Amino acid sequence: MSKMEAYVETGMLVVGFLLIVAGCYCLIRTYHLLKIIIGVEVAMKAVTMFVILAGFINGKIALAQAFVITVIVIEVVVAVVAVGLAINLYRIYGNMDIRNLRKLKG
Amino acid sequence: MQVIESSTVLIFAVPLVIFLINSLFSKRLAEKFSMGLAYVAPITQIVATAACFVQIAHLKQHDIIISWDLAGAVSMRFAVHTYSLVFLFCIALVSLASIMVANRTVPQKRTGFASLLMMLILGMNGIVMVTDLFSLYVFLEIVGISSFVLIAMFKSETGLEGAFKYLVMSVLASIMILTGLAFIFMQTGSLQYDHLEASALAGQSPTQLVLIYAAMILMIAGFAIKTGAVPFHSWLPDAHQSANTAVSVLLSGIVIKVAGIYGLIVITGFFGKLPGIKLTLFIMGTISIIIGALFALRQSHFKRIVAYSSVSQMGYILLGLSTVSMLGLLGAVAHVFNHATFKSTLFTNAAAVHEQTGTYDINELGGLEKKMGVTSFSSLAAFMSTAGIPPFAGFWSKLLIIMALWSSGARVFAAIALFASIFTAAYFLRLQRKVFFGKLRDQLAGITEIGGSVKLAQIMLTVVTIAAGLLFPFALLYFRGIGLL
Amino acid sequence: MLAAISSFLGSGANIIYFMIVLPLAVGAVLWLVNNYYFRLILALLSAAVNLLFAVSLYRSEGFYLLFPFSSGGLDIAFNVYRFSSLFLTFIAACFLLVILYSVVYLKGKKHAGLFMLYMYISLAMMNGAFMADNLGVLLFFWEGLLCTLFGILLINNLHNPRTAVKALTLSGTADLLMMLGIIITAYQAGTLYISQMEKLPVSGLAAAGFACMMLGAIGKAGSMPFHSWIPNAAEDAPTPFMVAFPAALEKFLGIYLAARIAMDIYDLQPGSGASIAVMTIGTLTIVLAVAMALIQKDMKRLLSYHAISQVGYMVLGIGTALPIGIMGGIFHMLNHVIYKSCLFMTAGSVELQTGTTDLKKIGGLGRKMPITMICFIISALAISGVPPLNGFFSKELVFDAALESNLVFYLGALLGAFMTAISFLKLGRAAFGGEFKLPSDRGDVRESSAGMYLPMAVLAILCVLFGVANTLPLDGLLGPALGDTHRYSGWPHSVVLVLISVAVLLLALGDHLYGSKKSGGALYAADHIHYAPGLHGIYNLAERQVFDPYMWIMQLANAISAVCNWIERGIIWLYDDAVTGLVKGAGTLLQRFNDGSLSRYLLVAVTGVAGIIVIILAIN
Amino acid sequence: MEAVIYICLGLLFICGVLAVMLRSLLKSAIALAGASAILAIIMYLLGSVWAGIFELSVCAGLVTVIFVSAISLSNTDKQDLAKLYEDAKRMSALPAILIICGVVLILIAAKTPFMLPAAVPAAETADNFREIFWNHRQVDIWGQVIVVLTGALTVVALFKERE
Repeated sequence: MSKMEAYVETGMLVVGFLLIVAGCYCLIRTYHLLKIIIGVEVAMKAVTMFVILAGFINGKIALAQAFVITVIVIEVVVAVVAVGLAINLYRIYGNMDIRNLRKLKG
Repeated sequence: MQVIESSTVLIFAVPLVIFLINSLFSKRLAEKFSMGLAYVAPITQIVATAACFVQIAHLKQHDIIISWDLAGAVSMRFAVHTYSLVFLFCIALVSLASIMVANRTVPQKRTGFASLLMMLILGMNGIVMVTDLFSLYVFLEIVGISSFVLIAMFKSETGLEGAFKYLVMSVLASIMILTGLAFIFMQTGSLQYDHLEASALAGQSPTQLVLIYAAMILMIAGFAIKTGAVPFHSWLPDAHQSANTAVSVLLSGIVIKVAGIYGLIVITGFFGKLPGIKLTLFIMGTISIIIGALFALRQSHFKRIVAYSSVSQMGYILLGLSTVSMLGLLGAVAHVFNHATFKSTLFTNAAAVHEQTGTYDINELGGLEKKMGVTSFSSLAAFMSTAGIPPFAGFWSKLLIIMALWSSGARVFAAIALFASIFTAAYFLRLQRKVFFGKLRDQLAGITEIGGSVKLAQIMLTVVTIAAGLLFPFALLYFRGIGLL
Repeated sequence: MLAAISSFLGSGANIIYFMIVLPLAVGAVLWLVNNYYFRLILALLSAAVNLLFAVSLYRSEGFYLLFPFSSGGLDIAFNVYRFSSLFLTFIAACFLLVILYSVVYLKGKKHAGLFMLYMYISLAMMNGAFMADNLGVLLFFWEGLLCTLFGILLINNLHNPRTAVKALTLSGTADLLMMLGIIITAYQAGTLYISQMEKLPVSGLAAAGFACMMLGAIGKAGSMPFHSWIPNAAEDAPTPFMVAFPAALEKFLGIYLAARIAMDIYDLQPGSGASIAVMTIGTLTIVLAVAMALIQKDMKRLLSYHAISQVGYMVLGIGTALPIGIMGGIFHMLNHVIYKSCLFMTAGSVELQTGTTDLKKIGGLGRKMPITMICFIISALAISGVPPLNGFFSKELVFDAALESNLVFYLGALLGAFMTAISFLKLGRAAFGGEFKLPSDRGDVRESSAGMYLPMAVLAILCVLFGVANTLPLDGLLGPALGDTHRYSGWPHSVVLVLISVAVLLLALGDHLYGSKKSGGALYAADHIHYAPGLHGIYNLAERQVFDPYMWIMQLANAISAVCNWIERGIIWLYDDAVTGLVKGAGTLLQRFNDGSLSRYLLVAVTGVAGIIVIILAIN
Repeated sequence: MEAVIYICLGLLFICGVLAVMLRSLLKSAIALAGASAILAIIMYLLGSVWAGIFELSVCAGLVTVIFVSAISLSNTDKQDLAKLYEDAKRMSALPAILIICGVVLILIAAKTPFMLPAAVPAAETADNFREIFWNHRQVDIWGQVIVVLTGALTVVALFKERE
């Protein structure tokens, strides 16, 4: 392995972390339900990349592919559930504001 | 072996078949029969678990791996061991109680409920039987997704809110767990349990293990979210309060334990010896016990009190795990079992009280003891078990946990765990006093005891609670006698 | 049989657990199920099973069992050997009769289930106490018994818990002494296990430990100075309680431990100061309690003073530290349980039929209740020490030992025997002889049901049996259990002593006849002693409870509480306001913080992750 | 090849940040699709063809469709997002945070002795992937089946209009 590629791996890790930070920041700060889901998706892109990177580093790219495909399927279904919940909340409140969700507290 | 193999097939096949039958029937027919059909799955599972146990006791083999080949090559591997049998039994028991409660509390969408319940059971069974961390993650997501939908499917305002909060926190947990898995995979090249056992930590320096440390931090946090340990607990009372009570029984009774605690058992089993992990779990457990109890003391919603009590009790289980010793693990698993029984009892009682009086607010209740004797008694038994009063079951598991803490040198934590029992007693006494003791309110004069399957569920769970308490030492001796401990 | 039970339970040692768990479980069931016949059958069955277990333990080689999951300081150890399993058997047999009597007596009464629950918990605690090898474990069971005692006294007197509080205070003080004694003993011996203790010499700090433990043990048995709640309980508590606790179960437990303290834990030498002190307590108990019994005009109260007085003989016997004395003390305890249970049962029987035990109101019951009367006569003769009943033989053994130690103790014991005989002559004639005094609407008094006179009859027969054939208990049971090969059975070897005892009994008869003639009636036969010059004043003071240690404790407590009032107030403030305020405040603060906003939830979770990172980094 | 990967990484980062920061939900969704597409390219470059295809079709395609339909259902316009939800204000600190995190991470990567495991060359072919996916990971496939069935139940339970 050349030295260059080690840098590539480190670079991927750094970019991935930054994307997770961005996604989580979006998750925490936004008031819009769909934006939350977008934040989650951004973070998931980074996680998917980590899995592929892991397979690439230890030479088990086929196994990593199998993992990634499963992860993608799950990701989609979670997104569907989340969007479904968001739409149902929209039907009740007429908007997608997260600040509506304060009935349960204490 | 034959018995275990066919039992495992049944455990997975029966829920799947029931799901298919539910979707094949015409809608009206399914709505009528799906709930009755649902009973088959947990009952089969109880029988299958018992059969497996008998077989394991006979073979005197702690760990049994089963391989199925459905498509030619050797492919699917599952493991059955003593602890996972305890979990499987709890899953079946709580599901049974949940269906009994649902009979009363779920008037519509019964097919949907039954089908999702089957998916949930499948997911939980998968979690405790897989032999691979990634498969564990997959089944974790199944459990998660079916739980969200179970909470939200009745489309009440609060139900949707609780489900959404649960979903977002859960997704955060998934991100953490999956990143952790990627790091472990990066380091070891495999996620199979037996490979991890062999390769983990073999002669590595801390600088080489940085990925493992990062993975452990992320996975402990992720599983702690699923468990509902403080400071990752915030979603738990919301979700458990807002769900239909039949679903709360499931969530509090078993889901948090299978999704959270079991994951922690697995990862501490591999990497628990790393410095720092113990202390993390110690602190998290202690904080959970105290903060959960403090929250529970100030609530006025029946289900919310019980939900916060789950947070507090999860703290005990974490303390048991944190010792990374056999005794601690035993105590933790025993507490999982006990918590499954008494927490389902309490939620079943919540359902009974709500069905009969129409309210969950404990300030509007009082004196139900005279009108609802069975509910009151089962609540008392569950509360005594939770508070760890001998000879109820909770006493023994807490004793084991405290002994494990003591002998592992964490005497301060042992003392805290012991004294925190006072908190437990305090919030449950408050609940019991406000709801069941005292003078009967005039507007409650006409109420009656709940009947039918809910009453049956209460009786069943109370019998299990009391019997477990009385038989606990003998069971322990028996397990030792046949060499399973 | 042991083999069969063992194979059923997995191991013979598991019987030990069952002896504790079974009563607890049965008690819970009896508490919940309120059906007379079910209760009767289950109670008998479970008591029989308990007896079966006890007998099989007795017939076994003995077991030593360490609870398998233990760690430093928390070991739970049980040791069952000849001596303890003998007591287990005694108590199991006694419990069988008592429970039969209780179930029948309490038929249809309020709180019968609760009474059963407490009885069975007590049985479990007692079984545990007999089997415990670890003094800490022993203390746990010991204190458990205190709780059930308190609970049982509360049952009928929730609104006026005078007796219960008194019993709790006095027995609690005794138990406190016991706790202190155990701490000192464990410190001195360096171990908590009785089986590992080598006989400690009674000197220095160990003497204090001995005194504390001994006082605790005989206090449990009802000896002075922890006795004064028993007469009160006789008025307030249901009769089965009196049959069970002061008459039987507590005697077993207290004397068992006293014997073990004197034999196994400490090295009590005959003639030593400690021995003299114990004997003095014993003699004082005999004389003072029986003197009080003499003047009572209520059947249960009178009997309860005798329950105290008889402990004196046991304490006296054990206090001599001579083999014959210990044997006599334990044999006397066994006999006492038999005849005193029987006596209380007859009292209960009378009470159930007539509604009172006040001797002024009843009389002439002999014709109406013949079986009760016969049982009463046999057991009264036994307690008075009339040959050849069982009480005679055990008293002679104690007399023998007392005389060997010091003449004073012998004379004291003899005086006790004299007064016992007088008071029972009075009681018997007042209750069963004479004419029928009850108002005419209570004329339908008849014999009690079989469930009640059956236990009485069994006990009365045992009185005779253990007297005539005293080889069986003395050489068959107690000798092997104590490891004493000397034969004590048969007639006492000293004819002089026997003659003196008989003379004392005849003297008592004479005194009784004189008294009843003088004051006109059997009931007032003891009045000439009561109102004798000099004694009269003392009795008056005693009636006003001046000699009651409970009153001393209460006065002391009042003084202390007056002094400590401000401390108490501070502590109350701490508990009522400061701690609860802190907890509630913390709860409210947390509740405010948890405002339901999802962002905050997530933020808290992310902070948690940061916390974990900090912990891990700090450790590495 | 490294240069291409670097460029792709940069684009992925930009797309991700845009998806979070953009002031229109529709544009955010499209940026997310872009991120998926670029991730697919990275996967392809690292040798995982099948995963790339999946990422491209499912994440860039299906998820975007779901988002767009949800957005059109809820019709939140630009002004609303800015005003009602204070999006721009609340997201404004993100670039600063990202820069700080980035600097810290690069410093850690450059200065500390932490090591990644040594890379091993992959010796696998397409057949190898098929073998692993269909045979060794059958548990996961069954898991996927159950997930998809649960998803179907979700659609039935949540998306139906009011009964």
